[in-house]
Amino acid sequence: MAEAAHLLQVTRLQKSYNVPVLLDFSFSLRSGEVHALVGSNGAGKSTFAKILCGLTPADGGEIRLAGLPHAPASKRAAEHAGVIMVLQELNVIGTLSVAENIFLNRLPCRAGFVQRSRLHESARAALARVGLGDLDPATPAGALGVGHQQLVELAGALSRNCRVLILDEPTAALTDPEIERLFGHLRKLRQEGVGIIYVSHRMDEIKRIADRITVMRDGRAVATHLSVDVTPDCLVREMVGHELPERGGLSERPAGPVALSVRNLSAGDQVRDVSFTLRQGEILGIAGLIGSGRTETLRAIFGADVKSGGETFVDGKAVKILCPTDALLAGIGLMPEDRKQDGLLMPQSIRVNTTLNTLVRYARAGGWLDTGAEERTTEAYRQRLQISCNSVEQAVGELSGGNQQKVVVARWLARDCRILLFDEPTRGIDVAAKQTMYELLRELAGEGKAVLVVSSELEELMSLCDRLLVMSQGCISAEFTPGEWTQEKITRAAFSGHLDRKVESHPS
Amino acid sequence: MTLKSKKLVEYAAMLVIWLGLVLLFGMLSQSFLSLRTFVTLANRIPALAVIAAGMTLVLVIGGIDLSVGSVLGLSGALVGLALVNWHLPFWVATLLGLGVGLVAGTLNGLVSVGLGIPSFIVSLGMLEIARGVAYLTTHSQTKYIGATVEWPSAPIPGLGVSPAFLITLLVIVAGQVVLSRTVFGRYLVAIGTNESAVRLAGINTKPVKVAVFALLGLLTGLGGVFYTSRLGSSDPNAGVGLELSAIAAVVIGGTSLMGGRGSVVNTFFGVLIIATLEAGLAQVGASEPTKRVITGLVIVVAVVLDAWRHHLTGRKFSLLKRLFTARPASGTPIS
Amino acid sequence: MTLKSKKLVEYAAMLVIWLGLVLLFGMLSQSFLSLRTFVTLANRIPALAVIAAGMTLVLVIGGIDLSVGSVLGLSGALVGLALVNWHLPFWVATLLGLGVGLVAGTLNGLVSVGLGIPSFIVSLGMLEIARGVAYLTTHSQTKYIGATVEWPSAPIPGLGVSPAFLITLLVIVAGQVVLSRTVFGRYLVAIGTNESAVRLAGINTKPVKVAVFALLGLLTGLGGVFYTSRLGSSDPNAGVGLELSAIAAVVIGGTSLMGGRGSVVNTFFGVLIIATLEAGLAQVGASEPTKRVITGLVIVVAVVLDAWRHHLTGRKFSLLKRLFTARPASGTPIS
Amino acid sequence: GKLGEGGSDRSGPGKPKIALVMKSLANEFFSTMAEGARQHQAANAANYALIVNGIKNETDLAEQVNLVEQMIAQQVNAIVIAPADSKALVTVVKRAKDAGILVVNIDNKLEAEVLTQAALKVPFVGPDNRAGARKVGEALAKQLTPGDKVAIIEGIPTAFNGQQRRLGFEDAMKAAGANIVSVQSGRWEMDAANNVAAAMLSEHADLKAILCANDNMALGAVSAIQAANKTGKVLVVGFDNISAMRPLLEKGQVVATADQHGDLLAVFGIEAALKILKGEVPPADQTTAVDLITR
Ligand SMILES: Nc1ncnc2c1ncn2[C@@H]1O[C@H](COP(=O)(O)OP(=O)(O)OP(=O)(O)O)[C@@H](O)[C@H]1O
Ligand SMILES: Nc1ncnc2c1ncn2[C@@H]1O[C@H](COP(=O)(O)OP(=O)(O)OP(=O)(O)O)[C@@H](O)[C@H]1O
Ligand SMILES: [Mg+2]
Ligand SMILES: [Mg+2]
Repeated sequence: MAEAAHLLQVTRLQKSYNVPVLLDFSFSLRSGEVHALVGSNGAGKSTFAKILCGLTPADGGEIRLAGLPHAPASKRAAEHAGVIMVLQELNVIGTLSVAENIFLNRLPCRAGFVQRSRLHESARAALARVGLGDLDPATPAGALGVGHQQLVELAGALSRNCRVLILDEPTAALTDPEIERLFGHLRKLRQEGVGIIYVSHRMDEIKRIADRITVMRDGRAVATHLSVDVTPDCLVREMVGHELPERGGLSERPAGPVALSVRNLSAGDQVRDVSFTLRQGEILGIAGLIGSGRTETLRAIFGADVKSGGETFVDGKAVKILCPTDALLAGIGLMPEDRKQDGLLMPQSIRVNTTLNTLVRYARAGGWLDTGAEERTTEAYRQRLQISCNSVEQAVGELSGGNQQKVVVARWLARDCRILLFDEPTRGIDVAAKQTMYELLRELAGEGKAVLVVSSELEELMSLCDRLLVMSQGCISAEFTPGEWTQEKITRAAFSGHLDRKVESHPS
Repeated sequence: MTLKSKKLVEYAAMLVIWLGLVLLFGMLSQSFLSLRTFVTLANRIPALAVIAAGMTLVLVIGGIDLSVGSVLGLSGALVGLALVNWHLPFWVATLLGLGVGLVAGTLNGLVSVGLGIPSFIVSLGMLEIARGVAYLTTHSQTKYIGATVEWPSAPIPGLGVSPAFLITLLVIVAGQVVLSRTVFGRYLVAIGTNESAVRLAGINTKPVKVAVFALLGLLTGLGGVFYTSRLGSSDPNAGVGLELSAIAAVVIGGTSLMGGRGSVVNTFFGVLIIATLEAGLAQVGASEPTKRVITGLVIVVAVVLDAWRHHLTGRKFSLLKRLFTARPASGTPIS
Repeated sequence: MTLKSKKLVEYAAMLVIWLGLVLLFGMLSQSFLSLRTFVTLANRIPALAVIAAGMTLVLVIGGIDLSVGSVLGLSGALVGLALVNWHLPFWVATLLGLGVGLVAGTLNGLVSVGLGIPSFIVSLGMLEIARGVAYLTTHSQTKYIGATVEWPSAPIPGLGVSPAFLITLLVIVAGQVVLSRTVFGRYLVAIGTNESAVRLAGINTKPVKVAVFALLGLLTGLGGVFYTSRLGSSDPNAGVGLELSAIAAVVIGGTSLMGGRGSVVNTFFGVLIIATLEAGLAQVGASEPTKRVITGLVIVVAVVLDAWRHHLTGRKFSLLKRLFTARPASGTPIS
Repeated sequence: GKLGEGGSDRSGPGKPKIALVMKSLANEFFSTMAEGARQHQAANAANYALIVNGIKNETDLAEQVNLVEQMIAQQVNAIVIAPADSKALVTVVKRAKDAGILVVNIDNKLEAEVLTQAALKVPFVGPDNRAGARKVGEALAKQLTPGDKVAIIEGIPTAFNGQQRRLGFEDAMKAAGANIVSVQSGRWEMDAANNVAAAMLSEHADLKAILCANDNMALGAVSAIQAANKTGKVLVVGFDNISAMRPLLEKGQVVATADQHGDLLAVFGIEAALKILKGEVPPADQTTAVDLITR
């Protein structure tokens, strides 16, 4: 291909953090194309993206942007050159308003004073682009859920003029309607000649949006395909480097007695009168749009948020859960969705993070810790969940996003609760590891544990769950059993509360 | 709107706590509830108030400055030297006092930000150094200055309060406006909340942080001038322990030591509470031990009341929200 | 292994900084480099060292305790009262001193954790209250106690150092072990890093936090006993300003005020540096202003050196690592 | 060495090393004292070497104890000490004595009772604070009539010299028949005294005089009186005679203060130490003069 046709040309890029992360990585991007980047967790996708946008320097190799060398010293320099990126990890400033977050480095001002009305006007426009038109731009960003924060970050990036747009797992916390809206916008940008690098683990959406797909493995580009030429299975094979084992079909598990029963649970504005039961040996899924209150429901059950009403029964007995410790005593565990805020101790090692809530098991007399035993357990989970790291002593903050997620999962698997609530357990996890996760969840259910999974990926829920609840506007709007459900029915149920509400709140 | 009214509720709550304290002392001493007391109070607080205003900004970015007491002493010492020994005019002396504060603050900022070491340590070093220099320049001598320096703290006839107090009010209002309305102020809040996110947004946080320390230095210099002017003397020992009072005032006003949250107006109420407590206890003639115990209790109780109020309005607000609007009002940030 | 050796490198770095200071004074004053000096040094640090050890743990969880100076004063006052006025045996007096420290610390913890208000404010309140109570109980008078109380601070014949110093070493080692090897210590670091994550992991953080404050209180009580024993008298003014020295020692030792990171052994080196500085300057007979300025500079320089060393070993380690092993040491956390 | 006694086991040159250990050098009184001592040493450089030290904070007894121990480690021949506390320093003085070091007590007298308890004898050179304060109080009393309301601002309540001055003031006021309506601590500080004085003025509208235990606090009181528009109506006395008092005495804003001759105090102590080192009989305790200073 002619050199000039390429907006971005990367040759033999090198980068290493103690160990090599990028090895002779070559890549090209044309203007007006969506070029997807796939690879297992830790393959080096985010690292490449970070080099492009000036967050970390490369050790060797060359990048040319429209024919000119591109080696930005800072994110600001990259933005000047027209390279805009949405990071994989959320970087929202909780105490600032949504509007301030979107326009943080270009606040409209006169003589140093922020022009609030102009700011809010532009923010509203930017928010409308990602479907958050109703959101008050003055809302503190910290009050939003992960999904909304992700949308706010997207709104910020999409409101800029750019030549290259890099999206690093933008949809990991989004549900289908938001993804559709995002894709609509990306198609528009593509027509305007913007080159888009799109990192994701969701093969279906990659097939839909990407023109070309590059597969990364261990810091190298192993193949680049036209999107129409490949099947997801083939991509996965290339990512992993070998054939994936045949995945086990839905094995029938006998549903046991009711393990958890929630009646008329209410909490804050987001959870209204939620009732459901969960049986031993069952995997129950909850679907819903962002902001439908799924996270808040789990948090309320777990005692992480204050309940305003409702009762919880474990094994038929009423339990009072005022804080997470109560929940744990009752045998309930919650894997939170926001790994950075609520899950991980970033500067601490994988070992410390994994054993955090099982620590007493490793204590000998006097609370003395047996670090050797800790290490062995952690190592076992590392292998089981395919956490790619240098050693279990590596700081979690140095891991790739997906691997961080696996550490949180490992912690809860180690805890061995009888009732497990998973909030977006596969957020950012690669395809192969997802399969492993599903196996693990099925195994847990097989052992007679009660498993509740909240996910934004409908397909995941449909392939995993024995039963499915749909939430909308804080209420449970439908319940499905396998065979009953279709994508369309679920989506309609997810929107149901919205339709009613629209009529209520906009009488005019 | 909601945001604004929420802020007003916060101010009102602090005001109520302060009024409670005033009433308490009013009951204990008949002569406390007099115009005199309030005028004395108004003329007493400028030095602490301007420093606490600057300290608010420093705490908002998650920094700390322990050197304010010493720098106030140094600034006052220089003013005294300039007026008494070098016979310079008042405004030159004032500029010198402000200048030395600015230099000390800028140094604090440059060293801690530039070398990446905690501001706690840098300003602790500056605490010792500034005090040492103040002793050196004055030979540890108190200097009586007299009328030349007294007018900024003397009540304006017909008004009752002093020019220094008016300047203080100006500083407080300006500080609050800067914090909540300017780009600089928003950056401060952002840096205090999540500095790495701000850096990721492509903003160079270093100059912003240095500027905050410099600003506090300047205000500390101003505090030194006010202090000297109120006492009519310059005292190289001035301000010993002031850092704790200033930080306490800020924290009583609800600013977090962890950064990311703060209000200059509430800091002013914090200063008022501390000053009223001191004045009231002296008026009642409490013994030193009693004074200590009561001061300790009141500080804690004031903050407990404030926390409790937060809790209450938090609830009420979520009620209001449900009743009147579909849009969620600003909830408390996830801490 | 790598972790352990990294820790040893850190200790060695602090040791080198301290030795540098010792050599410096050795060059300035001939009689400084004598056994006597080191013995004197060893016997002067116990009170500060045990308190700083406890303070390390409090800072690790992101808290602070400003009341240590006053509580030390109160503990000493009680020991004096018990021995002189109530004629109780030494061990009962010691238990009283420890007990009042424990109570004060527990109160700090309970109020700040229970009511959710910053430990800065609660302990500031306690600072005033404990001092007030110390004045009240002693009628603001020092009491001479004499030999009954002196033995813990008197050198053990043939050994040179005092029992208090040996206990201090024990406390330091125990503190480090608790911090890095026990469930409790792990919780402390975790809480200081990300409390909400720990809470969501189902761990009740409140008792852990209260326990840390209580432990510091207990160690402060012990510090009060040491202080009293060293003076041979009880002094209700004991420990004024000690909180700053203690926190400074901890921060010089590399513990972050923001929590999540700390080392008791390095705190001990921080204490040594501060004490050596004071001793050396006194030996040289520096004038007061000079002392101040030099103290300030050395504090800053020590921390700068430490930061610089971090930087260097970070690099060197990554080099060593590359050369010899596939396993990396835990790198610097992403802040 | 020059000295027969102890000279052989002392390191350094032959002339004796004398350590002056004082209270806070941040206080003008003590910095004057240190200056006096340094000048004396400069004039007698052949006879002795001098190390001057003071503590940072007047109440920090532990620091003063540390200083003394440091001087013991330094193996000086004599320590001239102005103790920050009259009881708590006895222990370390005993340690110095046990190490064979001569100790001379200046300024603030170690308590006799405690000294006997510790079986120690320490020569003392210094003023009588109580008598000095009484003199100042008597000078003030000349302008008062019996029944007049007066207030006292004392130093840090734990300080011995502060307690002595307060007693002296009280002696004089009682003798004059004045009515002491309030005694509060100004912690030796100008600003704290200013706050206390302002409160006293507003609480007792007919207050006639404020007696301050040091001059810094007197300065604070003067500015409080001025702020209350009562200049001339409320009299002030101080103690220490720092240089800033001069203009105020001249203007009559301060009635009287006391001069303890800080610069000579240390010199007397050093001279006493030198004499004893030479083997002369220790003199009995010397009380130095406290002069009343008025306009
Ligand atoms: N700051 C760092 N220090 C050390 N190692 C790092 C650092 N950042 C990334 N790495 C390592 O680089 C490798 C690649 O990480 P990267 O984030 O690029 O992966 P990724 O392909 O984006 O994975 P994911 O799909 O999980 O997001 C990982 O093994 C990670 O541990
Ligand atoms: N109408 C709304 N306007 C603004 N914010 C909203 C609205 N509805 C919900 N939110 C915010 O979204 C969050 C609610 O979602 P929650 O996290 O419980 O749901 P979720 O279904 O798990 O969605 P997510 O995928 O975002 O986690 C709340 O924190 C709330 O502040
Ligand atoms: Mg990634
Ligand atoms: Mg969610």
